[in-house]
Amino acid sequence: MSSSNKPSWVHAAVLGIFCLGFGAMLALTNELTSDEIKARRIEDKQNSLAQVIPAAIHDNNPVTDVVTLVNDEGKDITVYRATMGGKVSGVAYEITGSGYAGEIKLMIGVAADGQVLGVRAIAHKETPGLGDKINVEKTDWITRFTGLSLGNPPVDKWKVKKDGGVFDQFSGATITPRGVVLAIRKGLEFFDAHKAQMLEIR
Amino acid sequence: MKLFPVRGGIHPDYRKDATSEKPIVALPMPAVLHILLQQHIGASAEAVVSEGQHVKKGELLGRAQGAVSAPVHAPTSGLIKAVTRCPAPHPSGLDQLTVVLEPDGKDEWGDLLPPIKDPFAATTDEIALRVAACGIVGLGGATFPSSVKLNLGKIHKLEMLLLNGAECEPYLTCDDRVMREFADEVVDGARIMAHALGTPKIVIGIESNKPAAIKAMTAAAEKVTGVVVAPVPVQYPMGSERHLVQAITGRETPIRKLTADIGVVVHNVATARAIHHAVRFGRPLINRVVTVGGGAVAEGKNIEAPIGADVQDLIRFCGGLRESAHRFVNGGPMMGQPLPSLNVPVIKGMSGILALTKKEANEHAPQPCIRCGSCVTTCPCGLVPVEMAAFIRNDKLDMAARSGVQDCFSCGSCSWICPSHIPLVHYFNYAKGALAAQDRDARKIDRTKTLVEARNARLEKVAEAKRAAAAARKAKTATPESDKASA
Amino acid sequence: MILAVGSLAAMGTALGALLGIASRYLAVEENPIELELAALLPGSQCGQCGYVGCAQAAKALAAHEAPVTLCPPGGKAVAEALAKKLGVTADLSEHEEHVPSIAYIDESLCLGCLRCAQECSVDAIVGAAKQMHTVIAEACHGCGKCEPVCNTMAITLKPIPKTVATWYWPKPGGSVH
Amino acid sequence: MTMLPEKSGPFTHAETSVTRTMTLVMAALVPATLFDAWLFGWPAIFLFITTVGSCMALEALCLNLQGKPFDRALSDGSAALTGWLLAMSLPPWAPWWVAFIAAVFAICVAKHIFGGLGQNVFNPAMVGRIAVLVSFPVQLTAFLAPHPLFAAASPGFMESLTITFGHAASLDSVSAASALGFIKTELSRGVPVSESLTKIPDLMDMAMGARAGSFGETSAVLILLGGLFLMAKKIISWHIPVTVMGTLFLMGSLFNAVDPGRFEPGWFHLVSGATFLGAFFIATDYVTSPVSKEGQLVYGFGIGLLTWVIRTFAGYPEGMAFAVLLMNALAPIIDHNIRPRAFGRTRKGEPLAVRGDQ
Amino acid sequence: MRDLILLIVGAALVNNVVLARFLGLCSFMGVTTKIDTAVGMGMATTFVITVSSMGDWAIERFLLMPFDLGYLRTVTFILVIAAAVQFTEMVIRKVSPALFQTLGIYLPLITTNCAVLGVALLLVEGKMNFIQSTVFAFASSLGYSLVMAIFAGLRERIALADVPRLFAGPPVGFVTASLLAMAFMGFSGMSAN
Amino acid sequence: MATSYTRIMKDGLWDNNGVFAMLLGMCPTMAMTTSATNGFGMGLATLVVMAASNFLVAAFRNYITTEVRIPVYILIVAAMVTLVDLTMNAWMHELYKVLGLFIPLIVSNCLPLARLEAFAAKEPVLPSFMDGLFMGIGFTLALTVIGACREIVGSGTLFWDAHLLLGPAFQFLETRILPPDTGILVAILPPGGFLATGLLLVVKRMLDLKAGKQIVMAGAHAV
Ligand SMILES: Cc1cc2nc3c(=O)[nH]c(=O)nc-3n(C[C@H](O)[C@H](O)[C@H](O)COP(=O)(O)O)c2cc1C
Ligand SMILES: Cc1cc2nc3c(=O)[nH]c(=O)nc-3n(C[C@H](O)[C@H](O)[C@H](O)COP(=O)(O)O)c2cc1C
Ligand SMILES: Cc1cc2nc3c(=O)[nH]c(=O)nc-3n(C[C@H](O)[C@H](O)[C@H](O)COP(=O)(O)O)c2cc1C
Ligand SMILES: Cc1cc2nc3c(=O)[nH]c(=O)nc-3n(C[C@H](O)[C@H](O)[C@H](O)CO)c2cc1C
Ligand code: SF4
Ligand code: SF4
Ligand code: SF4
Ligand code: SF4
Ligand code: FES
Repeated sequence: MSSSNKPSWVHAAVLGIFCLGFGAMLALTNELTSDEIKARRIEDKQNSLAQVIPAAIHDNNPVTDVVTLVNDEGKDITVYRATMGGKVSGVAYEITGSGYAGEIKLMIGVAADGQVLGVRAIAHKETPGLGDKINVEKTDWITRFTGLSLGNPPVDKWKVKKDGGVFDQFSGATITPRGVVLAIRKGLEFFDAHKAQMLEIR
Repeated sequence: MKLFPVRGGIHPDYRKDATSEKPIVALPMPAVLHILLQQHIGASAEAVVSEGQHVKKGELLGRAQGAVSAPVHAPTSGLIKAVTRCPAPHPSGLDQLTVVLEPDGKDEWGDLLPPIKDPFAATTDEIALRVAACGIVGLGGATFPSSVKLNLGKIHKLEMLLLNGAECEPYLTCDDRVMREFADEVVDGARIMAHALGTPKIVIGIESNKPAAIKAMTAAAEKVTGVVVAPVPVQYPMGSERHLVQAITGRETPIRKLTADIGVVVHNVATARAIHHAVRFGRPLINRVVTVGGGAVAEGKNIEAPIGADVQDLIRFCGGLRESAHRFVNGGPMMGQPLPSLNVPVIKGMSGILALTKKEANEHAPQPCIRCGSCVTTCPCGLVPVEMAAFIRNDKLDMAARSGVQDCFSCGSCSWICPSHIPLVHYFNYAKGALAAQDRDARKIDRTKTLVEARNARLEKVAEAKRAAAAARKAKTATPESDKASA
Repeated sequence: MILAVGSLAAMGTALGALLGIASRYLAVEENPIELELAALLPGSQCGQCGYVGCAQAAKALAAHEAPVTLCPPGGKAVAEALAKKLGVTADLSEHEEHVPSIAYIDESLCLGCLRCAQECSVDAIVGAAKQMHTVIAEACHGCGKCEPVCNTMAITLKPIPKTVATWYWPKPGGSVH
Repeated sequence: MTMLPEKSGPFTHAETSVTRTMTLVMAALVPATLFDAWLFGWPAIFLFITTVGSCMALEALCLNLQGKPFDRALSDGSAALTGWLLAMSLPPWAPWWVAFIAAVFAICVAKHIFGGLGQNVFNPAMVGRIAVLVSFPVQLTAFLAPHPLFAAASPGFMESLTITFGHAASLDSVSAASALGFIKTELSRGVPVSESLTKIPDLMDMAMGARAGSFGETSAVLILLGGLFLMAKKIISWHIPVTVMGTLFLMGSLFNAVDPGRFEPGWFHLVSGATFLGAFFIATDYVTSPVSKEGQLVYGFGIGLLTWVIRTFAGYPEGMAFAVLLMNALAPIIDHNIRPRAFGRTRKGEPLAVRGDQ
Repeated sequence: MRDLILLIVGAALVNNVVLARFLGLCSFMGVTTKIDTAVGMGMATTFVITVSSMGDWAIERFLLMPFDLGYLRTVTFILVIAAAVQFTEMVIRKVSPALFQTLGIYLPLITTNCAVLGVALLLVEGKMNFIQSTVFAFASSLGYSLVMAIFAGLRERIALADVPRLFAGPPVGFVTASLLAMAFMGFSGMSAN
Repeated sequence: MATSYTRIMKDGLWDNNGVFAMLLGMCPTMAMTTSATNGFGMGLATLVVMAASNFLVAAFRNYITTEVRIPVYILIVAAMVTLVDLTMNAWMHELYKVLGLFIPLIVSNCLPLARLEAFAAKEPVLPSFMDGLFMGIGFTLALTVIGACREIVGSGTLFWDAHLLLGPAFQFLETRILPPDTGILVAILPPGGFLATGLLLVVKRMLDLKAGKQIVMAGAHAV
């Protein structure tokens, strides 16, 4: 290792040059990869949307057909739209519920008639073995919402059984399902409230 | 009298009844006496007698050396058999320089110092010199030369002389008996001390479990002015001077300071009586009252024994042992030291000889500390024994010092209460000794360093001188050359 | 791209300059630990530690190359002081073996050659030429340097005897505590 | 005759011992334990036996592995007491394996890894309880309404064996939420506290013990009795129990006064959950609490406050065990900083000023 | 105000940097044998985290975001942190040479203390404003200091205990940390409310 | 100095193992070992970065002045991490989706930096590279073992989801050891990470003792 006792500018130069070199290297790599990465990101989105919007009901790429709405809490919601022959056949957007250990992010797909096309958990911190049963890889619980709508079951039955509703909770873990059910119900209400904007053809 | 609360402490089983009603009896003169030359705190006395010499009762055997020291005197007349090293009543069992005296049976007094006619007209120095000459040391256990304490009035503004009649140790009743039987002598001694100290007020603190002593002392006190008897609560270690002062005055002695710094001087009641004897009659301290007790002793007694008598003799005088003793203790069971053997002599500071049965000692193998905190609640010094012991056990003496072991005065309350039977005081005694040894070592190293420096300086000077000499020589040899050159 | 590389390089240069200046500015503060350690050692240069003298011993200590128990004359006290200074926990068990001792001169053997007195770094040996020498017990720190130089083997190192004044309770042993 | 002494004084000792201490604490637990055994029936009794048995067996095993004599495990009584308190903090009908795993955490992990009796820094019973609580939330929140022994609805001996040791049928049919759990669940559904309070047993029932809860925690009155007995015997002092319960009560009352819909009242905090058992028997554990009285006040205050915070704001309905563990963790720092004032010194450790009239 | 309090409690206790987020563990295990050292380390780290998070926030806000340079985030943040550490080193050396002697070898380690970079990355993730991010960084590092001190206190106690030889040192340290993490789980769910 | 590759290997894999001997890189060790698969993935990503950065530092070591060495080392690690991140994101996207989460965390893992300081700064290029490689392998093994223990006890499975990381060919690794829903949950929660590491340290000590080695009492941080 070089000894010290060198003038300050040497240190500055050494670090500067290293930054320059590695900065250039990174910038270059970024240049090379950024398009790839963008493409991958879109693919990912497509894949996750595909889980809540069946391929059969659209002929467009929902990732590129978006409208941005504002929900009750003033947050921007990006709504991906599936169209079939120019008509909006379904929409998908992110909803959040509050679980045992924080927010649960879900993606919900809703058909134009208000029926749930599918729900998937995207991100959550629920306890493995308890709350993570909302993951489709663990149990099929989350798929049971497909086909339901705000009137089916009636709004006051959109609860877990423990609270007098129709949805099973997990044994020993009620908070997570309660949060998810509530989130989905709110998501459907959001759809109801913004139906016009979502389905409007531009 | 208004009393003040004292922190912590314990209420052990006192077991004083066995001896408290036994009047003081004198020990028949034993066949031989072993008088240690150091029976006090400070420098050892220096023997002034030699083998084969005959001495009279009260004659000087060892002269005090230095400011803090005390002389020793012959308890009876007889022949000096030897001045040699003999086992001391010390837990180490190590030898100490001892005068061996064979009584001639005549018990003949030698020339005593003249009585001080009117002690209340004498100066402090006169009284202190007399007390020093008579070899009086604190009989409350600390054996600090009393004369030194009598001079405290010169440098401190004193308000009170406090006589310590607490006798808070279980078993011991010697002070109790002295107060009951010699109340007037005690009060007189106290008044002499107070005069020497220049304090207006004398308070005699007695634990309230000694009603007879309180009564006797009150009666004696009423005969004179300025002496008050204060019954204090029964709470070990009320006899500790700092705590007694706190109970009576409400003042707390700062650490590493004397009670004199807050205006109080404390003396034991038996010390007062010894001073009475020294001043009024010129008698040196040659005997003391010892409580011989404990469940293993056939019949407990309060014995006035000559200094130097064998412990074995005292026990024999009490009818020997009734059952085999588990522990022999010099002093009380709380603060006393174990005796290394029974063939050790009585010394000035020996207030009791206890032969304790296994049941009385109630010893158990130590278990791990369960952090019950009893020791913390109990410690009258506000220390945290559990923490100090843990540090010491793990050889972290410096941490133990920071945690305050050196403030501990080994009262034993913490060990007594510990449900895990951890020998806390033993740990602290070890640590205090080890820290003191470290301190000695450190000082030695410092001294070594100065000595090395001094030597180096000396060598340097010598070398310098040599160089100078060489240079001078060179100059000398060189000059002629230059002279030549110039010539 | 230029911006990325440029800003990164600029940051690097700035930081490098800062560090360079800092090192310059802080370089003056030399670590005085060696001197402090040397100050803790007895300074008798006796060499029992295996180094040429206390200064070398201090250097080795500072470099963590020697154990804090290196100095026998210093004993436990020095070892502990060193351990504290260096912020290490000392294993003092080895020190139990070293019993503090002092030198004794056997009067019958001493020729008064003065060799030992010259060797002693604390001037603990006194005596004039051709006369019996004695050791001042208070000054001797038991380094043993005098022992080998004596031709008549008059000098022995003896453990300092225990007295009632220096005795203290041993550490409680026993099962659990 | 010489007899070199190996031990310094004192040479007398109080009638105290570890075994005596532990035995007295167990004696103090007897009334509440008997009552709860009656209240919850055979399964609770089996659970108790399993827990205490596992703890003692594991203690013996751990000592044996370290080559220490293991008869101590039975004689000092600490393992039995840990097992006892652990059993009292579990739901009465918990299966045997819950008890066993809790005992492993209590005795092996929390106690013996640290060196055994007196060396542990966390309360073993509470470590055991929390370990199974976070591992088996289902079993640990399955409480039941009292099923007194020999009552018609309560399971018989054989049936009880299958509840504890066999594959129990779901407890759903008999399970009942504890009061704390009930209120928390209701609150998360938006039902105000003041309303759900009307649906729990009344104050008297809660205090006497006729409520759902852990095996040993329900009868506040009997636990109080045991606690007073310990105080009378000077095994524990008032400092920890009073500060724990006082703080809990004060926080409860204060916030309840501000918003009765959101916060439970102080009295409710006292009689629900593990307040009494925790305050008298668990927070007072010698080993894991500060040694000085001054420190114990801070410690008790901390437990009360944390229990209230966790009960009120956190995910778990009851916070006593967590609060105890959290304050256990702080105990060394409390001991480090809060100590008695040494005689003759100021709080900071400096010598007092001379002539200071104090 | 309420939000800020929630933010503080959440960052310091509920999602404690060390026990819940698993950041800064090496110093947590390494520098906690003495309370004083642990507190010193905690303070130094608090200082570094707070200062560097301000710098990081500015860089994120004014450089990375506007120019879409997200890929340089790690590199630039690390440079800011290195500078902050160096600065702290200078400060400690000046203010307390004793502290410097004990912390000396750990100071460079703060640079690699994941808590520092971790908190900075969490700030970005949480899209906080300047006040929020500074408060969050400070609270997180307070949480770090708190558990450092607590853990050091526990270890000082354990150092005096009869830990079985096989467990002495780091293993019992890990077990203690485990039980401490268990105790901190009591706070879980607190931010959700 | 003659370089002993055997020594480097032994150090990295066992004697001076990053996790079990030096107690470094603890954060990913705790956070990423909820399953054997996760531990393995994190280990792999770290391995690549360590080998590359050790190589680079050794190559440039003569140009780096003492004063700025830490920032330069960190810069190099950070650059390597970003490079790996970008590259994998673009061209190994499936793998990236699994590992992506871990990658930025490598920067602040103190193990790579410690090796740069302790080894690469002093040794030539090839030994440095090998050191990084074996330290990385040792790290990977440690994380995999811890992950396996926690996974078995906590979830009752082993190498679950391995196919996501390694491809469908490795599905055979996925084993279920206990029936579903019977794990001791605490093992995969934060306390379990500490506990498992502590207990495995003891296991290593027992093995070391058996092999006649001394117990090393302290990690790299102990003075
Ligand atoms: C460690 C732990 C993790 C938990 N995780 C969750 C979870 O992820 N989701 C959940 O709904 N409940 C979880 N719970 C359980 C809740 O505490 C609560 O008991 C439960 O949701 C109430 O449900 P119940 O009414 O069915 O008992 C967890 C409990 C513990 C102890
Ligand atoms: C714990 C403890 C208990 C003591 N108990 C007594 C006692 O009961 N009686 C007594 O005279 N001195 C007792 N002392 C000694 C006193 O503190 C003090 O030294 C003595 O009273 C001074 O008087 P003296 O110099 O005349 O002996 C005790 C000391 C300590 C530390
Ligand atoms: C001493 C003791 C401490 C306890 N600590 C807790 C605790 O910290 N958390 C908890 O959920 N339950 C704890 N419990 C159990 C509760 O008191 C109560 O039984 C339970 O919380 C109620 O169940 P729930 O979770 O359905 O409300 C403890 C029990 C005892 C005896
Ligand atoms: C008053 C008292 C309370 C106790 N509380 C507990 C307790 O809560 N948990 C426990 O495991 N042991 C308890 N013990 C027993 C004992 O202290 C425990 O086994 C030790 O913590 C083990 O080292 C208690 C003991 C006493 C005397
Ligand atoms: S009294 Fe004994 S068991 Fe109790 S804390 Fe003190 S040393 Fe420990
Ligand atoms: S022996 Fe020392 S520590 Fe113990 S109670 Fe007495 S003064 Fe306190
Ligand atoms: S042994 Fe001690 S005194 Fe002798 S030279 Fe070495 S350091 Fe100096
Ligand atoms: S041992 Fe000899 S040389 Fe050393 S100090 Fe003593 S007398 Fe001097
Ligand atoms: S990996 Fe070392 S501090 Fe996080």
